[in-house]
Amino acid sequence: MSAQEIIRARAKELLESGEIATFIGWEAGRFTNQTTPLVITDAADAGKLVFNEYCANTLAKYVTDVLARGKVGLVVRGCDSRAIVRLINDKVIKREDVYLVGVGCPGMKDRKTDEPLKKCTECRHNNPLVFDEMAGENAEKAVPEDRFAEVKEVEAMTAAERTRYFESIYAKCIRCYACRDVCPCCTCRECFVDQRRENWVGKQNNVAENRFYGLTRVMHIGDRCIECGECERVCPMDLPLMKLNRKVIQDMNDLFGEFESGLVISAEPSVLTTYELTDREEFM
Amino acid sequence: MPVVENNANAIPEDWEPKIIAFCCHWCTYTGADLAGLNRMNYPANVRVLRIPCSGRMNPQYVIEALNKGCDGVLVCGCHPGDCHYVTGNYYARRRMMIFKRLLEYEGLEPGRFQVKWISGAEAGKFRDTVMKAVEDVRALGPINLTREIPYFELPAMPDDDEEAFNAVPEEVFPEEVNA
Amino acid sequence: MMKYANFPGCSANTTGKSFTISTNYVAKKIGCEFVDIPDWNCCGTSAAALTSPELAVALPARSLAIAEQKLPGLDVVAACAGCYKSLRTSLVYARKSAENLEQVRELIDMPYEATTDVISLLEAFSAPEAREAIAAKVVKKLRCLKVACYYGCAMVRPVEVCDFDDPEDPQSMDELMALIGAEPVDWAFKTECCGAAQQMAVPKEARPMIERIFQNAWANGADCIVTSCPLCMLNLDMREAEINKARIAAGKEPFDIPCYYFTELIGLAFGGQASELGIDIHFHPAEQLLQKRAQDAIELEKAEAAARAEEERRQAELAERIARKKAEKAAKEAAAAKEGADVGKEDAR
Amino acid sequence: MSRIGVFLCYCGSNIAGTVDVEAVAEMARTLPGVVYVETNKYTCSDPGQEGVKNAIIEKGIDRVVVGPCSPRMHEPTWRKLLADTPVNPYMLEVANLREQCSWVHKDKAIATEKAKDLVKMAVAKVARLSPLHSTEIPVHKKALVIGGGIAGMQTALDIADAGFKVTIVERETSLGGKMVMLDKTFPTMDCSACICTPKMSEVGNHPNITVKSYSEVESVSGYIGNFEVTIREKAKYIDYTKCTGCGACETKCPSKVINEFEQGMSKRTAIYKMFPQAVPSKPVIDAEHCRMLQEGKCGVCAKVCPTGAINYQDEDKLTTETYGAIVFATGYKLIDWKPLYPEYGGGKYPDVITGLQFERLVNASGPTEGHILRPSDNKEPKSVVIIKCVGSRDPNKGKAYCSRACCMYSAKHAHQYLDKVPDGRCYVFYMDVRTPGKGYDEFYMNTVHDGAQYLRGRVSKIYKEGDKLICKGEDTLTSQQVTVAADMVVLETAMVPADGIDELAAKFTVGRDADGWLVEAHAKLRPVETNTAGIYLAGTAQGPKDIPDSVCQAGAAASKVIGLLNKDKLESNPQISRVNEALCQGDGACANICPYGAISIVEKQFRENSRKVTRPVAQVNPGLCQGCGACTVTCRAGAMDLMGYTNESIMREVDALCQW
Repeated sequence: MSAQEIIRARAKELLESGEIATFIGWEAGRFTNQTTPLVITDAADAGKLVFNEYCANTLAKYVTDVLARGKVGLVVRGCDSRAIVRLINDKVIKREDVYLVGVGCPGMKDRKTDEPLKKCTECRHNNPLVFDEMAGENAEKAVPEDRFAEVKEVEAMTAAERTRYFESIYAKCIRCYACRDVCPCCTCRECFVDQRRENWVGKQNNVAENRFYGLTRVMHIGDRCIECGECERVCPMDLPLMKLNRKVIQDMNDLFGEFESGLVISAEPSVLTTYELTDREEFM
Repeated sequence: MPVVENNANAIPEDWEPKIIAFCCHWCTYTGADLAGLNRMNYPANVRVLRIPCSGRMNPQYVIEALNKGCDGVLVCGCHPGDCHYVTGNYYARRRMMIFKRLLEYEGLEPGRFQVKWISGAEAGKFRDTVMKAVEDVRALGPINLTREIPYFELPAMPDDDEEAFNAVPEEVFPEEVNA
Repeated sequence: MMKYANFPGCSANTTGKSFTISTNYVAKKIGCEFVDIPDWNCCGTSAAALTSPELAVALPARSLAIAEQKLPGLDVVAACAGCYKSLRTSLVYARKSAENLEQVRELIDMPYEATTDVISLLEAFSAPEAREAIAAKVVKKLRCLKVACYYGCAMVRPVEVCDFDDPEDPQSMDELMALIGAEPVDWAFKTECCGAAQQMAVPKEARPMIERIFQNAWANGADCIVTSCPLCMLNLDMREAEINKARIAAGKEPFDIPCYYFTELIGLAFGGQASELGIDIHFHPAEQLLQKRAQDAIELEKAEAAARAEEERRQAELAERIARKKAEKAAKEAAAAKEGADVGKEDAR
Repeated sequence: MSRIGVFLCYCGSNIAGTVDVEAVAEMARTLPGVVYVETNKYTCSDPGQEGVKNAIIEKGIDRVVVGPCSPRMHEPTWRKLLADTPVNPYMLEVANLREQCSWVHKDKAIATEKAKDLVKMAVAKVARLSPLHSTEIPVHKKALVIGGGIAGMQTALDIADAGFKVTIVERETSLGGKMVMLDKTFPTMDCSACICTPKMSEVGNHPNITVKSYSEVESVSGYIGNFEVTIREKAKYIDYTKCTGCGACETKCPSKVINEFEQGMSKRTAIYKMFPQAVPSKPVIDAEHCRMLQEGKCGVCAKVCPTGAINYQDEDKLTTETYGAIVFATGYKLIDWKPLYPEYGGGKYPDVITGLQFERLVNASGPTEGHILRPSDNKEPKSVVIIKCVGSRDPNKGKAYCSRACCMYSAKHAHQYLDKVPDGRCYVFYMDVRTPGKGYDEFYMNTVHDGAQYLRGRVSKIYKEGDKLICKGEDTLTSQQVTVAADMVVLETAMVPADGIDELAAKFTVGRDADGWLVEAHAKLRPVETNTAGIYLAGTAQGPKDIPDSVCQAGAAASKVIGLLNKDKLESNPQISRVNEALCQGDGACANICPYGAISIVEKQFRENSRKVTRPVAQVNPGLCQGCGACTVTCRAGAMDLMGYTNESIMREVDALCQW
C-alpha cells in the first residue's frame, strides 16, 4: 500500500471510530500538482486526501484552529512533527490532543519548476520524530552539509553592504504577516503587532517599522525556531527570512552549545529563558 | 544610491552624537550618581534612562532608539553575580549577546550598541564607558538607518507567472480523486 | 570474536619475554587473536615526554595511525603498562579537540582520525567474553595460592587517561585471579610506584620503594606478587635478591616472594607447564612455590573430600537416628493404642 | 489630558551653577500636558516642599515631575510629599539634574541642553504612568524555626523572649543538633552538654515555644507575613500525653539497631530516646526496626509501659498553620569521605574515624564512657594521626571552601587525646592553621606546647600493616617524606549542607550556592536574610561556622524576625509585575525565569466569544514579587508589564529623547 492509501484508510478508521474529531491532510488543488491543506470531519471525505511530492504546506499549526472540536488527527513529516513538538513544549496543545500519522518525506517539489523546495533541501530531519503510527517507511534524503551556509554568505559582506541588503528586504516587506501566521512558534493569543500599544511598533509600512517587526520577530522566535522554512516559503515578496532566523540560531549554537529546537517533547526552557553561570562574558 | 562605506566625511559640522544609556537602578545608576558626587567630568552626549534591572532591558527599546535616530545605545547593569534581583543580568547577558550579533549582522557598526557591566562603585568605569561610547559614535558619524521606503526600492510585483494566473485551470480535479 | 591489533612494545622479546610467551599461550587457548601492528615504533615512554611534548604525542600516534589504516576496526592492545599509558595519553590528546587532532596529523604527516581505541591486555582479558572463555578452560585451579595483585602506577592512573579501573583499589586482576582459583589478598600497594625509572639514577631512594612493596605484600599474607607490567616485573623480580642481601646484612628476615605475570598463572591454570609459560626463566626461583601450593591444594582437596565424606556420614547417621526414633515412636503409639483398645475392651467387659 | 506640574530645583548653585534652570523651565512650559512649572532654590527644604504642595492643590495637578538631585537620594521624600496631596505618590518622575548633569558637565550651554532633555524624558514618562496603590499585608505574629540545633534554639528563644509565638520543627527525635554530640567546646573547654542541654530544656519549657520533634515541613505557600506551612509529624507510636519518659520500654526492647547518635559506634533499641537528656524527654519507636510493626510479633514495650502510652496504630499527622516569618537553621552534616578518599582506605579500616566519632569516643556519656579506645579492638591508641582539611580546600575531591571550625577542633582533639593518654603521641597533618577568634590562637599554641606534633602537608595514603595504620605524607617545611605508624587516624572532614536541604529550599524558593549552602540576600549587608522576603538564615545552613558564630547569627536572625513581627501590617511595593490576562497564554516562561517564585500558572475561567473557557494564566504574588521586570521581557505577547516601568512609559522616554 502506498503512503497515500494508508493515510486515507487510517483517517477513515480514526474518524469512524470516534477517536478523533477532525483529520488534517492535503487535497489536490485546482492546478496541476498543486495541493492544499484539507480538514475533514466526515470519514466519507477520506478519499479526498492525497500525499505526493507536492505537499508543500506544513500542517501542524492548523491544529490550533480546529482543536476546539476535539482530538485532531494529522499527517506529520519531519517538519510537521517538530512543529507539533514546538506547540506542545510551548503548552499550546497537549500531546494527547493530537493523533499523529507519520509519513517519511523525501523532500517536496515546487509545482511550477519541479525543483526541490528550498526549505526541503535545507531540511535536516525529514522523517517524523514524534508519531503514533507510521504510514509506510521512513524516506531517505540528503542532509545539507552546512546548516548555516546562507548565514555565512551574508556575513561575508561588508557592513555597509549588509545594511543595504537588509534595508532592501525591509523596504520590500508588505507586512502581510504571512510569516507569522504560518509559524509554529508564533502562538501568542494576540501578536504584538496587532495589539494597540502606544509607542510600540507603528502600523505604517516603512523601513523603520518593518525593521522593528523583523528584528522583534527574530528575537521572539529565534531560540525556538524549528527551521521548517515555512515563513520563507509563504512570503509573497520572497524575502530570505531564514537568513535572519538561522543567524540567531547559529550564534546560540556557538555561544551556548549545540541545540536544535523541537526535536523532543520536554519542559526544558529555551536558550534565552535560561542561563549558565559559565556563559561567555564579553561585557566586562 | 551608492553604498557608503563610511560616512565620516559627511559628518555635519555642528553635529553632536546622541546616545541613550539604559542603566540598572541598583548598580550602574548608582555608579553614575557616584561619578557626579566625585565631580567627574564626561561628555554630555549621553542621557541615562533608569530601568530597575538589566533583565528588564527589552531589545525593542534599542530598535526604537536606533529607528528614531539615536546614534548609539548603551546598556549597563550589575556585574554578573551581583544582580540585586539575583539572576536578571544573567538573562540579559545571553539576550544582549545574541541581539548585538543580530544588529551587527544587519550592518550596524559595533560601536553603536554597547553593553557593559558597571557596579555602583565604578564611577570611573562609568565615565570611561561614556567617553569611549561618545568617541566611538563620533567617529562613526550620524546614524544612517533608512526610515521611509526609498523610491528606488519600490518593489516589483511578485514574479508570479502571469500565464498560470490568467489561464483556465488545467485540471480542476485530478484524476485520482475521481477514481 | 576476540581479535585485536597488538602493540608489542620493546620489552616483548627482551625483558618481558615470559609475558609474551604466556600471553600467546593463553590467547591461543581462549581463541583470542592478536595481530601485530606492521612497522610499529617505540612508544616513547617517559623519555620522549622529557625531550618534547610533541614527540611524546607523535611517536605513539604514528603506530596508532598505522593500526587505523592497516587494521581497521580493531582495538589496539598494549601488554606493557608503559606502552599502554603512552598510547592512551597520545590518543586522549588527539581526541580532545579538532585542533589537537590537526596538530597530531601534521606532526606525523599521515592521515589519522584517532578512532582506534587503546586498551591494556588486562582490560582485554577482563572483557566478559574473555572471562567466560578463561573460566571454561581452567583445568587446574590454583587453590591455596595467595596472590598480591600488583597493577603498578601506569595502568590505572591518571584517571583522565586510563579510566578503566579504580585508581586506588583496582579489581580487574583480582577478579581474574579469583576466576582461576587463586586467593587475591587485600593489600595496600596495588598501584604504588615501584621506582623502576629511578633505580639506576638514585638507588638509595629507589630501593626502599621496592622493599616496601614486598614488605606490604608479605605483611598481608601474600605468597607471591602478580603483575601486568614488564617493567614492574623486571624491577621486582631482578632486585629481590639484592634487597634480601641487604636485609640479611641488617639482621632482617629475607623475603621469598616470587613474581608472576597474570598470564603465566592463567596459563598454569589451563594446565600449561612452567617451561611453556616462561616461568622457568625468572630471576627469583618461581617454580618451587607453585609446586608447593599445588601440593597444598591436593591436600586441601583431600581434606575437603574427607570432610565432605564425614559430613555425608553424619547426615546419614542423623537420618538413620531420626528414622529409628520415628519408628520407635510409631511402635509405642501403636502399642499404646492397642493397650488402650485392650483396656477399653476390658472396661467393656 | 494629564495635568503635569514640573518643579525644578536650583539646589543653591549646585544645579544652577551649570544649568540655566530658568531656560529649562521655559522649555518645560511648552511641553504637552504641562500646566505648571516652578523653579525653587531648594525644593527639598520645608518651604520648597510646602510650595509644591500648594501648587498641586491650586493648579489641580495630577502628576508631578521634579528636577532636583538623584532619585536615589530623595525619591522617597517626594513620594511622601505626594502622599499628603491628592496626587498618587507613584505619579512621579524625577529628572536627575544634579548628579548626572550639573555635577558632571562644565559647559553651561551643553548642560542646559541636557537638562532640557532629561526633563522632556521625565514629562514623557510621567504622562504614561498610572496611579498605584500599595496594599497592606497583615503580619501573622508567629515564627517558624526549621531545625532545633544550637542556632535554631537560640533564634527561637530570642524571638520567644520578645513575646512572640515560635514553633521549632526538628526532624530528629530531640533538640540539640550537632552541638549536643560534642564533648567539649573550644577554646574554653566547657562541656558541650553542660551548656547545650540547659538551652534545650529552656526551649522545651518556654511558654511561647512549641517544639515539633520528629517532624518535617511538608509544603508551604504564601509570602512574607503569611506563610502557610504544613508540617508532617512522623508517627512516634507513643502517646506523649501519657508517656512519663521512665525508660522501662527501652530496657526491655529486644531489637538492636546501629546508634546514629553515637556515630555508629554502639547499638540502641528500636524504641529509643536519642540520648538521655533528650528534649522532649520521651522515646519514639523506629518503625523500620520494630518487630511489632514489621512482623506483628513482640509488643514487649506495650506490656512493660506502666501508663499504656504505646500506640502501634499511630499515624503521621499533618498540621497547617500560618507564620509571619521563617528561619532556616537546618545546619550541616559531615561530608561522606569514604567514596572520595579511597587512599585513606575508603572506610575499609575501622580505626580511621571522623572528628564527630572522636567526639563521641572522648565523651563521658559516649560508647566508651570517655576512654579513648579504638573501635577495632578497644585498645588504647598510643599514637594518633589527625588529618585536617579532609574534603575541605580540596576542589579535586571534595569542596573548595574552608570549613572554618576544623582548625580549632582538631587542636582540641589533639589536646584532649594528649590529656587522656599522657604517654601517647599525636601528629596533626595540616595545610594551614587558621585561628582567628578570641582566645583561639592561644589555645592552638597550648596544644602545640602539650606536645602535639604539627606537620605541614597532606597525607597521601593510609594503609594497614599488622595492626598499625601507616600514614604516608609529606612535611612540606622540610621537604621530607614522612611515614607515621598510627594506632588510630582521625579525619577532620568538611562540613556540607544537611540532607534534604535541596528539596526544602526549593519548597521555599530559597537560593542555594554551588556547594548547596543557602544563599543570603547580600554577602555583606544582608547576611541573615534570604532573597525571599520573610525568610531568614541562622547558623551553618548558610555556610560553615563554629558555635559562637552560629549563635551570633541566630541572634541577628531573631532580631530581624522580631522587627518584622512587631509590625501589624506591611506595606507592599506596588511597582511590581502585572498580568494582562487577555493576552496571557499561560506557557509559564515568566514563572520559570522569576527568581522569587512569585509567578504561578493558574487555571482560570474566562468568557470569550460568548463561551466559558478555562485556560491557564500567570498570576503574580504581590508579596513575593520584587519588581525586577525580568518576566516582562520573557513574555513575547507583552502580557506581563512592570508597574512604574511600563513598556509604554519607557518607549515614551526613548521617543522623547530622540526628538532632541
